[in-house]
Amino acid sequence: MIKSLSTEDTLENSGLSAEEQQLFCNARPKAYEPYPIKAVEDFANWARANSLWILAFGTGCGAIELRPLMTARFDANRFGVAGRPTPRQSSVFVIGGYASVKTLKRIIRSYEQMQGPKFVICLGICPVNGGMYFDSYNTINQFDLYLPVDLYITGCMPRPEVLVAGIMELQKKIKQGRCDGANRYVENFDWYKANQKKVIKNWDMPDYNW
Amino acid sequence: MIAEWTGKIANFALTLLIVTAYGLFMTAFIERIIAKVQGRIGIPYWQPVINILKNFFKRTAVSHGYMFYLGPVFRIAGGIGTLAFIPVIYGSETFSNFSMAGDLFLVIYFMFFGQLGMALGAGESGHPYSAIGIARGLSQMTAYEVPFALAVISIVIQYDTLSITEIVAAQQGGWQNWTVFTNWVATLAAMLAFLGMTGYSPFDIFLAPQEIPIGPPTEFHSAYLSFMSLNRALFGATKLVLFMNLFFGGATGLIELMIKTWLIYMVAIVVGVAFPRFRVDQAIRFFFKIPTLIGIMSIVYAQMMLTS
Amino acid sequence: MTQSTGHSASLDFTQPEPVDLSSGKYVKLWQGPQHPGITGNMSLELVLDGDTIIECKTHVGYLHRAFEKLMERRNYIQNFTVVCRIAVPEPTFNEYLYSAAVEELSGIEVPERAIWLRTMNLELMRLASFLMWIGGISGAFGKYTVPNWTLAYRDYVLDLFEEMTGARIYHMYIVPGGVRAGMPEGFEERARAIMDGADKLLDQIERVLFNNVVFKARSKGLGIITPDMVDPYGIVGPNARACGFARDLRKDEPYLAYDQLDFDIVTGNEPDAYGRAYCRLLETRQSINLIRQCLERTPTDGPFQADMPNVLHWKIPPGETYVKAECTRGEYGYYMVSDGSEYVRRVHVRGPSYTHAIAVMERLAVGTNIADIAGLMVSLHTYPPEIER
Amino acid sequence: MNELTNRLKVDFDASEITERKPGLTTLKVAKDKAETLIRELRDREGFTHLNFMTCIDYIEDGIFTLVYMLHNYEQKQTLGIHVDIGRDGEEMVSIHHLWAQAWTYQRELREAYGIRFPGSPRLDEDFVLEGWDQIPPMRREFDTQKFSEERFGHREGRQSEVPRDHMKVTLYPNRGGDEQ
Amino acid sequence: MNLKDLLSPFFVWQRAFEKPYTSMRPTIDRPGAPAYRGFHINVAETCVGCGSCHTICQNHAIDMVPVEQFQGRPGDSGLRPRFDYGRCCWCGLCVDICTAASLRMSNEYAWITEDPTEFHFTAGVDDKAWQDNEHGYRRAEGYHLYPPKRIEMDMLSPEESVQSFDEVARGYNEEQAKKEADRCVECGICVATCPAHMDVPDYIHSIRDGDYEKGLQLMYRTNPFPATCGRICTRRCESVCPVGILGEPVAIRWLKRFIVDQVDAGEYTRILNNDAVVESGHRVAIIGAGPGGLSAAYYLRQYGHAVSVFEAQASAGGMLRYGVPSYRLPDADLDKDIEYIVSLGVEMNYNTRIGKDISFEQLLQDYDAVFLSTGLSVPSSMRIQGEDHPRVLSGLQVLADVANGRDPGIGRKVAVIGGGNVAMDASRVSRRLGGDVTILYRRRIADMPADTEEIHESQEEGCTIVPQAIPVEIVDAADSSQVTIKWGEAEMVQDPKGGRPRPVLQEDRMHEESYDCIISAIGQGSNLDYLSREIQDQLAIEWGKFSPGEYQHTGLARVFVGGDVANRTADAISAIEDGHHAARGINRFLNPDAYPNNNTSPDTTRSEGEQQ
Repeated sequence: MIKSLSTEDTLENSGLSAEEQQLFCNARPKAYEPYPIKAVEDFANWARANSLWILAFGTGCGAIELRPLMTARFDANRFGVAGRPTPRQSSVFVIGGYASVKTLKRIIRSYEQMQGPKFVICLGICPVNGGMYFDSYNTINQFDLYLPVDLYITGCMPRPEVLVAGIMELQKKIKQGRCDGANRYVENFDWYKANQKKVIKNWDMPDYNW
Repeated sequence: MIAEWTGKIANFALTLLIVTAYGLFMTAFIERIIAKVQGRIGIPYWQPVINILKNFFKRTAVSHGYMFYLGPVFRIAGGIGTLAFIPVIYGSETFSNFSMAGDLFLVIYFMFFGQLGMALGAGESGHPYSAIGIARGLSQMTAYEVPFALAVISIVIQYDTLSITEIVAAQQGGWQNWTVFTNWVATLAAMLAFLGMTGYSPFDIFLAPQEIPIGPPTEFHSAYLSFMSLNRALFGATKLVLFMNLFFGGATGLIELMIKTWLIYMVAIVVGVAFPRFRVDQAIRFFFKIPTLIGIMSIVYAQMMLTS
Repeated sequence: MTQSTGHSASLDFTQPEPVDLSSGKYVKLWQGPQHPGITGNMSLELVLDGDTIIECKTHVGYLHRAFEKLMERRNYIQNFTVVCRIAVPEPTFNEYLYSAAVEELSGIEVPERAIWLRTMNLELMRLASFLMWIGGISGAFGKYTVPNWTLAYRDYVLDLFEEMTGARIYHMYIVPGGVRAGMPEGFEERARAIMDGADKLLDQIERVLFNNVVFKARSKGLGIITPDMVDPYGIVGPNARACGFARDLRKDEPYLAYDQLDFDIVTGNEPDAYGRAYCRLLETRQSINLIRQCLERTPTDGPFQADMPNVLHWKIPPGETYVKAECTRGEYGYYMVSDGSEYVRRVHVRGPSYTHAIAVMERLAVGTNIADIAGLMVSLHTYPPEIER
Repeated sequence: MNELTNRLKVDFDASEITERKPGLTTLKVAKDKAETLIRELRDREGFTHLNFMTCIDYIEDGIFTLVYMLHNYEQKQTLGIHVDIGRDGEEMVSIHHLWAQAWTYQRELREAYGIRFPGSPRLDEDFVLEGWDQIPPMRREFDTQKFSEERFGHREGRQSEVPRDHMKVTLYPNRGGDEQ
Repeated sequence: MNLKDLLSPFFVWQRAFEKPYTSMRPTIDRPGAPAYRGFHINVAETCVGCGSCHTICQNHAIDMVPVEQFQGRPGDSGLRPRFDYGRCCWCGLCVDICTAASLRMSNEYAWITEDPTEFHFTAGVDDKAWQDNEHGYRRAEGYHLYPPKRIEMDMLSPEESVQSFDEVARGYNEEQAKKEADRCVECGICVATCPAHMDVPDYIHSIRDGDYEKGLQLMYRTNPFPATCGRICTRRCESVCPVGILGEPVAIRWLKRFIVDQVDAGEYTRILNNDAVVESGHRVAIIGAGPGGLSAAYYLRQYGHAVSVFEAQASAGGMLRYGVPSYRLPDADLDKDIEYIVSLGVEMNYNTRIGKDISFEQLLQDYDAVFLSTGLSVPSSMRIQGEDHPRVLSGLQVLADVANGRDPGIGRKVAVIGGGNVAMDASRVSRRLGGDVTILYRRRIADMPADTEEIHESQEEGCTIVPQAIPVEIVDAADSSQVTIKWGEAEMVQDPKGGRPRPVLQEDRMHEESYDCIISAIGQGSNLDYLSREIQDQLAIEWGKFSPGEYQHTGLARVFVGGDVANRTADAISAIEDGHHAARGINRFLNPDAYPNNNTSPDTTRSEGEQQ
């Protein structure tokens, strides 16, 4: 990955009209260091790991297995997982399989609205290497070109059981402090943006939506 | 004087801590009961605490302006304010808080205050769903406050006092003295209002994820949300204590407090899991019909009691 | 209610004039794609006057994977794995219709056993889908108890699928020429036990959801489809049956083993969200009944696959056909044109949501309270991928 | 059904009347008669249900075949009406006034094939695509795999050998029919 | 609002007192169903690397990759499927199509990682936890994605077939051929095994397309005897055909025959379009007009060299004409092949025996290169007493007599000794001549080197096979028109060194039987008398056989060898390939400039040639 920490601290927001540019913040996002005291950071990570709020955005067919996961049969609430309908309060973005270009745009906006630290789990094969739709003109093939991904769960569809396992794996990773997707996104911001703009042709949104 | 106030404040701080903790525990406990009805296990008991910590430890927190900051502050101020004037355990110096003559007024005022502050904050966030949520929440609040206020007026008439401590004192000496038995009409009106107050189905339209993504707190996150959930626990518990004090004879010990508040809470849950939610217009219509009628009746009933 | 087939000329479905947003009287609100009240990944562009919707536009395409294009590039056997992805909650209908179209064009006769296994599969799928739908309608009105039950129970049905077909969601079981395997050992007893449980669950749900004062208050009178709308809007399935049209492809143009099964078309006379919900509840029961019949009558031995050519270079003579089946939402159809090569010339997938979620939804939403939009949408049982494919 | 098709043959010059299977007949009419025919079928003959409307791209003949599938619930008959139009920017008469969902189909066909239906509402709005900058994707000359390779790329690390060629290279490099 | 509607919702609380639906430890308690389509398992030892899984995978999720443990060999490409779990959709079509049934699925479904590049693995080779999983999806019995049974060839019934020398196999009709061609999975594994490396999948494909001219062109690229091979080829291709692992192999031979049968001999010139050959000016002599010699002639003509063929017999074809009876290979079909080759301008010298009519040295002098393929023409001896009895005939002689239209004089009651194809041919010919045939063979029927089909058909035609019978002595019979053979039963004894079981004569179980004649058909040897001792030494002959180099070259410059006399397999198709390959070698030798960047044997050939 190309490191490109730009020194400029404002964004172009060139996709927006002049008056809309007023409406959106044009400050570049910043990377956040962990707490200086390790014990505090560890404790914070422990809390983060045990309270994973998933954004209720069914981006693809993977959403179908999130329903059993969140309801009685697999009851992910037991593991501190809950669904949140708003990106502001969510910390986990579950990419339910393939992402069409149209959805990718919404995914990016939703992801940027989430508050860090935030984690991305990719379900299924399609975000890894295109999966079933490797030759479709409307689905992206490698999700990690557009947003940082913390965990991949393969399968089509991944069963709720393996989603549970994936959540546990994510918790483990978070507790080890290895999930810094939000910072990676910020550090390689220009690279991600360039990739995003390569596929999203009508970029009519702010470059960064907090 | 200063020593006395220092003591009082220290006592209040302790009460605040205990009530908040209890509120958090109660949240989890109730969640687990709901989960049981839904055929699952439910969250761990410490989940509400972790959620609050997690939100507190968020690294970023986007703000939408000063009022946005103030929303949660108002909210928690309302929660603390409400609790400040409610005696939690009858006869206990430690848990009597700043109870005084006329505290009932203050309590009801604070109950509104938090909601309104919240409304301002959420309005500042600029999210249409927040605005819709606020509109729904406030109109529903207006609706359920009517029977509640009527019920409170009824018991004020009944006990001829505005001090919660005195109201509790009046109910001592056996279960037959509790308001629920002496003035069941007011209790009924108040409990119906209580359904609306707790925000469980069928009166949770302002927080509904399906109809609007969770309404007023849509834009609140990170530490703001952490404050709000803290308040939710605190305020929830406080309301329970208030209802217990007003209608169920108060509590003389922690155990009694816990059992009574839990049972009161269960009323909302028993109804909550059984029903879908009302639309806001339906909710208002509901509160303005039967509960208000009962509230009015309760005043008449209290008058009749006095005159008889 | 009478069978009205006449086309009412009085219905006007010209698009209304766009609302003037600059007046400041109205609010524009986007519901979805990231919104829990939306079925699937789609969005509604709403214009509100207070709490009332005065304009609704459906936006789809968030799940567009270009299936019809991809199918033109894959050979006949490869397509069978693709089609089930078109509708996640009901992959089996796609599998069946695709296979049926291929078989029809290539003149393959499916053996008896495969016919019964297919019928059972479709009915199990219908049951699973309806269970999820009942949870959906309950959730849309804010009662989360029922979705927890039904989704858990749907999972039991999925367990049956897993046992029989080897997968939970994308079964890929109905293959052109037959099915991929017979019934596993002991399947019948397990299936029966689950059916009994489902019956009990539905009783319980009827008691707590359908005899529920708040549910009735919310859903009655919501989204009324008048009988004269049915044909001009292309309304099919339970949505049409709820307004009294006794149309069910399983009876009208029986396919598979449906002509040998004992059932009646469910019709209702309340063309609102409640009536549709109740209609679907009855159909769920009917489905359970049909599964029981299938379990009883499915042959346990015999071939389950017709004699097939080598699928690696399978060419189908030129021709075209349109096959349809009654899925949970109504008429689901595959239009297939072959040109004699190894690749299909054109497949068009006709899903009932195409009209339910766009034309019908846009009309019914007008005048509805914003809070009811999720309920209305679920009550039409729309599923976006079959619109955009 | 025969009566009807015979009449259509006379009144509308319907050709290529084929019974594909019991209950499904297809026929072809000229572009300018299609709308009248469909309206007549809807109003007089009880074909009140529009199953779907789609398009087949016969790139080698330079035509788009539009297919209107109509269904008669009473007689349980389905009638597919084929209308050939040119591939290059030719327009088709809109039927949005006949069925409420027809404009959606026309909007889809405009987007997927570039066929225009003058008068059809919201025809030029994006339907499923957004920011599309290529030729309409369902046209057969659009190579979706090539497009996907170019725009979305694929993950590295894939390489495959053909068994036959691999065996030739490893087992009999100088023999077989391909030598020199 | 009625009261019931208000109260009945409270029944939800019933559920609170029942067992939760929740699966307590989902990751542990819930393995996939027994037939779950989970991660792939490949029994790499069984897998033949045919790549059908790769072909059928619509997601391009399977790569065929070389694997260290498995080198390519006949019937195994040495490739193994490598799965990309960024593509796979677990449809299981690869399992369904797997020709070797080596591929299946486990019921394992959990693979979580943070590195998306990890999702590649070669099933059965890379160490994965689920490799030994017992459960998982397998193809169900009775479910096929290609027809496992071959299309039956129309055959004359045994009763009919013994009546005449008419061809037994009647050939496919178009529908049958297309159906049979449809069974091919186009893996191309057969190509490596075919000695001539024919483009089998391609010409089968041309049958499916109905383009027989193209099929013919494809066949002539590697084999100028398609009509012949289409009938009597030993078809090693079919023995490795992956389709044959679970079902019956594709009838490659019959399909080849079908193509040739569809094309009229008169069309060959137009279709194969060999007119464009540019004459090189080089002259090559070929000794022996058998399949090897004529194959070399054909390809040498392709290179533009002038070719002279020397044949001791009166017509071309060698063993194909004199060793293969016409009910297997009608003369007309053999002539179809030969005539086309000859028509390309090959100079044929019949009845010309080298060493007698013209000396080998002379040839070496007159021609730029010489190709030897004189075949095996001398019957092997049984090495028992009395085998030179006049009523003991050689199988080859009998077949040649019949081919030449002479009466071999076998009489009524015939014993044939041997278990190879010649023995079978001799038996069946004898049946057709009215003989009552008993076949004596040393080992078991299963050990017979002859084609199973041949054995089967000869039995059907009424030949009696007596296995485990070792001839001991041949003596005069009481009747002077007969001969008596003494033979003993044999027991099969396991070879302690692990070789194949050996028959051991049981002295106590001896039999004696008289026959009108005894046909000995236990093998053939070469006759290289036409070569002088000196040349024989230079050519490095061992046990009457040549051991040629990479390009069929010998120790003697400009001399190339091929055919039965130079290979171990001794069948037509090998001879054809020898001829083809020798033609390549000769061309390299004659035209070194056409091969600018080669560093293999042709150079060696040339340098050796110059040293001489």
